[in-house]
Amino acid sequence: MEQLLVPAICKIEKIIDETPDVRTYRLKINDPAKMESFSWMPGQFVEFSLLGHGECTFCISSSATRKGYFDCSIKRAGIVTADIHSQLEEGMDVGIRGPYGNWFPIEDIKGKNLLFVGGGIGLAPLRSLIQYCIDNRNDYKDFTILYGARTSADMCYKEEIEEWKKNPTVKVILTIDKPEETWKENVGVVPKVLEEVVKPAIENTKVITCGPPIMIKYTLVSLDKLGFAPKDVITTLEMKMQCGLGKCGRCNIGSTYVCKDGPVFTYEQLKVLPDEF
Amino acid sequence: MNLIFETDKAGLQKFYEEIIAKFETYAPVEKFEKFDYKRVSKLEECNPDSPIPSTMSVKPLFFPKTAKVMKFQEDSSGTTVSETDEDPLAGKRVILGVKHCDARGLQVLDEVYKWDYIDTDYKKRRENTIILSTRCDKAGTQCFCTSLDYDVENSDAHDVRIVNGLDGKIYIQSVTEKGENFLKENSSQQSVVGSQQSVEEIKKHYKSFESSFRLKMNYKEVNEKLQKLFDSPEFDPVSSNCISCNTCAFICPTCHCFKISDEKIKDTGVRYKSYDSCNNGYFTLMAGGHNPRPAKYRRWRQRAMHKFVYYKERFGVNLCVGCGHCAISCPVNISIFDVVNQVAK
Amino acid sequence: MDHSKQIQEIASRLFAENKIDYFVGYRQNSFDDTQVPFLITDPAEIPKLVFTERSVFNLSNYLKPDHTKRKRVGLVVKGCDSRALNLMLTESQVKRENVYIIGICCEGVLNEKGEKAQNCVECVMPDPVVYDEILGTASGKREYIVNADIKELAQKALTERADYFENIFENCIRCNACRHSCPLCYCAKCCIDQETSTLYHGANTSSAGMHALMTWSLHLAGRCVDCRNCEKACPSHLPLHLLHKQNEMVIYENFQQHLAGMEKDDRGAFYKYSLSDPDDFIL
Amino acid sequence: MARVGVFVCFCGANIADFIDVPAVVEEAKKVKEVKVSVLYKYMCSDPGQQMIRDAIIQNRLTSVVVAACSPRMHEKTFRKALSDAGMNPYLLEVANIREHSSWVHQKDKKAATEKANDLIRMAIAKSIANEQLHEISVPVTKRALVIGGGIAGIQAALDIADARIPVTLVEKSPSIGGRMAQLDETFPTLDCSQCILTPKMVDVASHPYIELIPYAEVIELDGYVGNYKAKIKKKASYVNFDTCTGCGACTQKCPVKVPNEFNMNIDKRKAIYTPFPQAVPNKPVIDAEHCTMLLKGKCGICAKVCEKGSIDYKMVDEVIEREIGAVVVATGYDLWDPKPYEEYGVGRYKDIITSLEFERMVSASGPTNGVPLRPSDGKVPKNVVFIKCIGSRDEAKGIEYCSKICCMYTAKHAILLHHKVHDSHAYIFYMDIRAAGKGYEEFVKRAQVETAATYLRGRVSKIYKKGDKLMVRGEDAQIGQVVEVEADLVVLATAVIAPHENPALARLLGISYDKYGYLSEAHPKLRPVETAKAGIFLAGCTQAPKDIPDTVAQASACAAKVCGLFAGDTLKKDPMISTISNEFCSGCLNCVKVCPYQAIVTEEIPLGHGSKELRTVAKINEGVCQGCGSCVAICRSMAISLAGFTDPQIINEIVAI
Amino acid sequence: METEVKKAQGTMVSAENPDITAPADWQPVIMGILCNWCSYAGSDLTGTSRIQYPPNIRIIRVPCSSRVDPWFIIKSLQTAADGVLISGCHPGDCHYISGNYYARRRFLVTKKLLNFIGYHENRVQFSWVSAAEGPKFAKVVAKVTEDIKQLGPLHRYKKENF
Repeated sequence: MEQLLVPAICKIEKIIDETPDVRTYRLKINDPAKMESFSWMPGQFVEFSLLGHGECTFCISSSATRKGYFDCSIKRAGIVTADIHSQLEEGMDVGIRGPYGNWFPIEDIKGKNLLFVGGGIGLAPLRSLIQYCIDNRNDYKDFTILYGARTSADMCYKEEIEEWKKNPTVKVILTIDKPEETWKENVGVVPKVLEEVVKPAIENTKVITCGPPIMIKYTLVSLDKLGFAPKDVITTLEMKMQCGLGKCGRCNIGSTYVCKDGPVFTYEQLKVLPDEF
Repeated sequence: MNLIFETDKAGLQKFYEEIIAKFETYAPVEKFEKFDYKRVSKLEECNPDSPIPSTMSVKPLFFPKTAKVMKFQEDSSGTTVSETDEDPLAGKRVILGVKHCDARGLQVLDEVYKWDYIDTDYKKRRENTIILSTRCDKAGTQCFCTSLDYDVENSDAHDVRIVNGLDGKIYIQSVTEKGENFLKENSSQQSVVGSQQSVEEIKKHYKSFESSFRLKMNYKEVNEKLQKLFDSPEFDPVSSNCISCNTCAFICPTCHCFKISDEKIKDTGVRYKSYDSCNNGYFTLMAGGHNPRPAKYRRWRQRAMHKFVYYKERFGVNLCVGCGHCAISCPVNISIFDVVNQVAK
Repeated sequence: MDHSKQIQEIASRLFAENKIDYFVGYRQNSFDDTQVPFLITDPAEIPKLVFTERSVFNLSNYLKPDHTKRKRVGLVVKGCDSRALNLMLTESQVKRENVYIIGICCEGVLNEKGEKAQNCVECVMPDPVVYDEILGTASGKREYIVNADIKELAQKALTERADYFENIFENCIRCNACRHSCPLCYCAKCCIDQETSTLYHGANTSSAGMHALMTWSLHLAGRCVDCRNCEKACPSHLPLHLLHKQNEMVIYENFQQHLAGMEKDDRGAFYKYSLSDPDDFIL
Repeated sequence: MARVGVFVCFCGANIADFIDVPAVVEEAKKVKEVKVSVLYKYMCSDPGQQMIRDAIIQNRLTSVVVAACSPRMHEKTFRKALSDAGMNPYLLEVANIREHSSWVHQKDKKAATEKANDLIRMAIAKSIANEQLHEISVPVTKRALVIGGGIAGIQAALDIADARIPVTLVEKSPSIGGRMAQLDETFPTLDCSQCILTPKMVDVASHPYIELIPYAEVIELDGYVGNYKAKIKKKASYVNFDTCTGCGACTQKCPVKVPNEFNMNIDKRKAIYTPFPQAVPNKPVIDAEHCTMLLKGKCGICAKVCEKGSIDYKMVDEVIEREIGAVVVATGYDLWDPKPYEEYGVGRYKDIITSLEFERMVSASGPTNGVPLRPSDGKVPKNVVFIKCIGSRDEAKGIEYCSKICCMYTAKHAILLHHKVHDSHAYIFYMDIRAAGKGYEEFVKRAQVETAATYLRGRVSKIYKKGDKLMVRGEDAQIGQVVEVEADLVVLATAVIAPHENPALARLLGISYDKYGYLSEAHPKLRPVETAKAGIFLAGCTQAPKDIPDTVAQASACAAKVCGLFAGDTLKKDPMISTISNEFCSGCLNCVKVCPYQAIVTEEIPLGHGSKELRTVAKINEGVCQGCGSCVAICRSMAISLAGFTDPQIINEIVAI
Repeated sequence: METEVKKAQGTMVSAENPDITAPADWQPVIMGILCNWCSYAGSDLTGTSRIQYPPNIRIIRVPCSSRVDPWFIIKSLQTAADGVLISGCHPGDCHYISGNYYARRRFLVTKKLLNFIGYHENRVQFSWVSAAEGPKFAKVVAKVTEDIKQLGPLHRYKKENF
């Protein structure tokens, strides 16, 4: 086990300031052979360590279809993330273990309309899937991305969203919680915009959602109201994890190990889990 | 796989002495008025027949309280990670005087360690270890191993078992193939090969052992009931006098939660893996303050359910082995036996 | 020393008069003659309450867990327990009006072997120092006795002592039962656990154990009331009282015979000073 | 990651001669956070500071380590260099490789270099954990408190008040004036002390910005610079000053006679008295220790004679409070009691007096109307022996230091003696003549020539009585012979000592004092009027013996300091103070008990996120906290951190070696 | 006997424990924690007066001796230091009025406790050095250095050598 806990050393290629408290770190494993064999699916996560400070779990926010690097978007929330933000610079080394966990059901959603509902930093795992799907555009039907943030400054991946907007096959709907002077898009919380503006078709549609717990809670209510079947709603769970290997016991919810059986679950699966997340 | 030697006290002593002289041997050693499995070089140092409240399980010999994961070194050119020193527990070794429950604990732990990612260190330690168990003659006040989902009498969790017969006879019986080979190579010259009669004798003796249990429960019923009792209000009162220390988890033979922590001095550091416990309030505390199990009863529920329901559901074996270590060590004598029975009443 | 009846009566009265939400006492273990702490909210359970020389655990500890913290609690305390409670009152951890204290003039409790416990033999204050109601006959303050184990250890050579303690720190499994069982370790987040803190050691080595136990004992220096909850809680059976008694002795002998929690509003020894404190150890 | 710049100073040869500076610079480069490591001859010079500023900008440094002299020396200089480069000044760390290495290990270059390496590594490690800090501004109460109404206090009060800053002047005796009021004429100009002092005293009484509180003492001082709160005890005078006209009828009629301390007990005053005729305020007080009315309830004459009915025997001590921003301490000096000089017959022979007794005698308004008289028989003395250094410069019997003024006033006494008793002759036994000062040497010459005083260099070994004369035996070191002088009067120039109340006062004010009891200045050369406690200043002999010009100068300096302090509406305060984390505070409030400044208060915060229940935690009052760290070390939950000396900073230093 | 032989061979043998040996030219590391107002100023005065003392001490500046938490001492002893010297203002002279009185209590208890668990009492020493006592500071450092040289290197509870 101890060897499984040893991270691979990665170099930070680039740091992108997404919002005042979110930064995206573009990473590359120092050992070229390891980088070559490092592959992941959208939705999987890695254990990111700032050596000497500790490990944190982050999802990979880019798609393996974009080769040669992978992204982790990190929001400053606790002690280690604060250290990550304050100490890391481009060119420095960090440790990475993974990828771990399951991934979005790529095969299941093939040939379906896709509705991505993201809030705040919750767009990070979706971004990986969106990139993947855009790179395999022909496998899927309509794309709708609904993304909300508290303020326009809290929106992640601004440049990439602009790119998506330019893509004629992708429909992008943005919203912020409260009106702002220069803001021209929607105003209102995600579930409200989902019901009032997006009004998605239910037929042949899969919803993939991720965001802060409160958003998820009300989005699920909205989706229910709109008539989506729980099995068509896919989300990813956030849980305290440490080993990522299904051993350390932290991510247990009932007999489920979120780090192995998750983090991607359908709403149907979540419904039967004990309420401990 | 049923090689039986019949011997007496002196013969057993000789047998042990031989092993200790030949192998890296661990056995219960008295320390601060309790027994703990330690490396021994002389039989006098240890007591393979240690009395039942041994407190410490054999777990630390496979899953130590703290282990180095790696070392790392930073300099201006970058960071390098290096393997740690050789695993001190990976060599060929023999453990004497293991209780049946302790041995069963390892068997139960195997499941989680071989699931999906295989813990190679643990596996190596297990493979390289011969476990000689001593069967208890009498149950302790907190023991309930016979009430659970495994057959204590026919347990194959150990390689060799030593059973005290009546009238001073002692039987040394191989249980696994590994044990049989070991016995063949290391049988004491004084030992007499036992017969079918000794098997009967061992069984007979087991009956009297079984009847000495204070605690008994219907495992199947409890397990089934508990599956539906996640929301039981009983978890609160049963855990009311818990003081949220981590004793039960740290001394439990099957608790396997751990934490990873780094320690760095100047530019070099070590990553450690150490015990952690779900009774600890910070265990599931996430950065940003969200904690799925903030209250004590929720943590106790997790503990009880994990021991009696979840693990069974996932891996087919009950995580609790009924050793009673937790109840003995608990500063306020909470017994998981009482907790599950109370909830599943 | 059997006050079971009286305690049951008082508890019933308190519940009847709606003076308390919780009552904290002792209950007999079903399988032997030991007792465990017993928290009740339901008057129907009052008959299970007992108090004898087997009532060992310091119940002041139950004033810190969240579920009793801001409630009105009826509590049974012995001499040492009441000293701990007194310090908790001084250190604003408990509101006096929230606790109804049944003080017991203690005649000493028994250890696991059924003998009078060492701390009771060496007890300086068997009577409760703070109470609403007192049971038994007060016997008064006794003379301070230096702990026998300390005296014995102090005789030993330095390296022998060092080896002895290294063995202790080595055997600590860092389960923190000592801390959780101590009524005076009430910090919301212990400094030894704070990952932000420089004291934090994730590892479980002897040096980490030494660091943790030393810090712990120094945080209790001048506050420890020698109830030995910690020692009884320790699954490794470490003689933790050695550290505390050593500090207590140094403090008693040097700082105006300070003993923790003896008087109302008396601070821990490190939170006050005297101009005449010893100075001869300083160059 | 941190980007540290290391700047190593040669300090000319001071460092470079004993430490291998280039090697130190290279060693620092090995630390991975160090982005630039350079050396320079004088880092504190302008080009040196420019170098730091340039390097900060070029290398985007996040902290700076200067390895040079003690941080107590140039920390401020380098902090300024950092802020000039747009960097937070508190990201600086100074490695003290001069006072702590090069100067103290001059014989072992290798060890000194190694030590310098370690000290720099420690400073680098600490600087990595340094945080940006910002000066704290606190409001100021623009009122000064002057303690002591001697010439120092008078001068300071007048100067401050002239700047239109209100002053409260507290004097313990019934009148201001102090020692200077007791003097006759002053050296070296021989102008009359009273003549130059009295107008100032009157100014004090009439100044609109001065509140004079005589017969009072400061008993408590709380708070901190700009925001002190003083408690002043006004002793009961038993006379209503508001109605008293100072007519003096009471003092004339009072039947009780008491030794007059103003006149060195040479004559008597009454139990109700004004200390001296020119007293300010010129109102009498009743000496409660001697008044028969107050002691026995009989008499009451003064009340009877007072037309205004100003006598109030029921008056009690009154405590008044003043909010003030700064304090000037000017408690003056005492005179040493020459009793240990037994061989001189001190105490046995009446005709041995102290110089201040002599001063009172020769004063025109003194007890003998300006004529020196022998205490034994009241005769005018002809031969007077003056002995200097009584107690001063005498480790065995007195004190080690020189009292500074005795040489001059003894010369003055010789002249005054000559003026008052024309046919007299002065003999002066001295160890050295110290006459450094404007016109001082000339003044001593004048005494020697004009009055033909005999200056004898040497110690007096014995004084004995012969008839009604005193025989003074001493050594004349210049001729190497024992001399004996027949004297009518012997005057001892006793040493100046610190007032005996000084230690108690210092404790009350929270400032330090030296082994003699003089209050300690913050720096003997560069901050001679400040104390270590911000906002408290020293004037006059309370700090060290001084003559009048020096005292006045220091008093004016204090006034300038006070005015400077009050120049803005707020004070800038060092940000190195404690902060308490609510998250970790367990509310034991032991910190509140330990804090020497009462800087910790309590605060109620919600129990949890959005909880209505409250819990109590400790909170630092920023303006009061002085940053000692007492609370930090006693906080068991490590909730308190002291900016500039945080746990991570110190731990970094410890593990850096 | 063995000790004598070792000593004759030029090895430093600990007075505390003959098992602890070091090369004859072994130099201890001493962690010095000084209060800013008295002892640090005093040590500066030692420098300005050019009074020489052994170079083994490494100095940390703290505002007051009361800032010194006992774990500074423990941490020092667990890392590089072979001994610790803590110095503050004389009683009554504390710049912060009472800081050193509180510190003095902690120091006594810590020193005795460390001694009790097996550290030689000379490993951790305390002094009062005023801003004026430059010569005293040099003397104190020389004494502490000499004491610790007698005791030899400290091995117990050291953070493992990574």
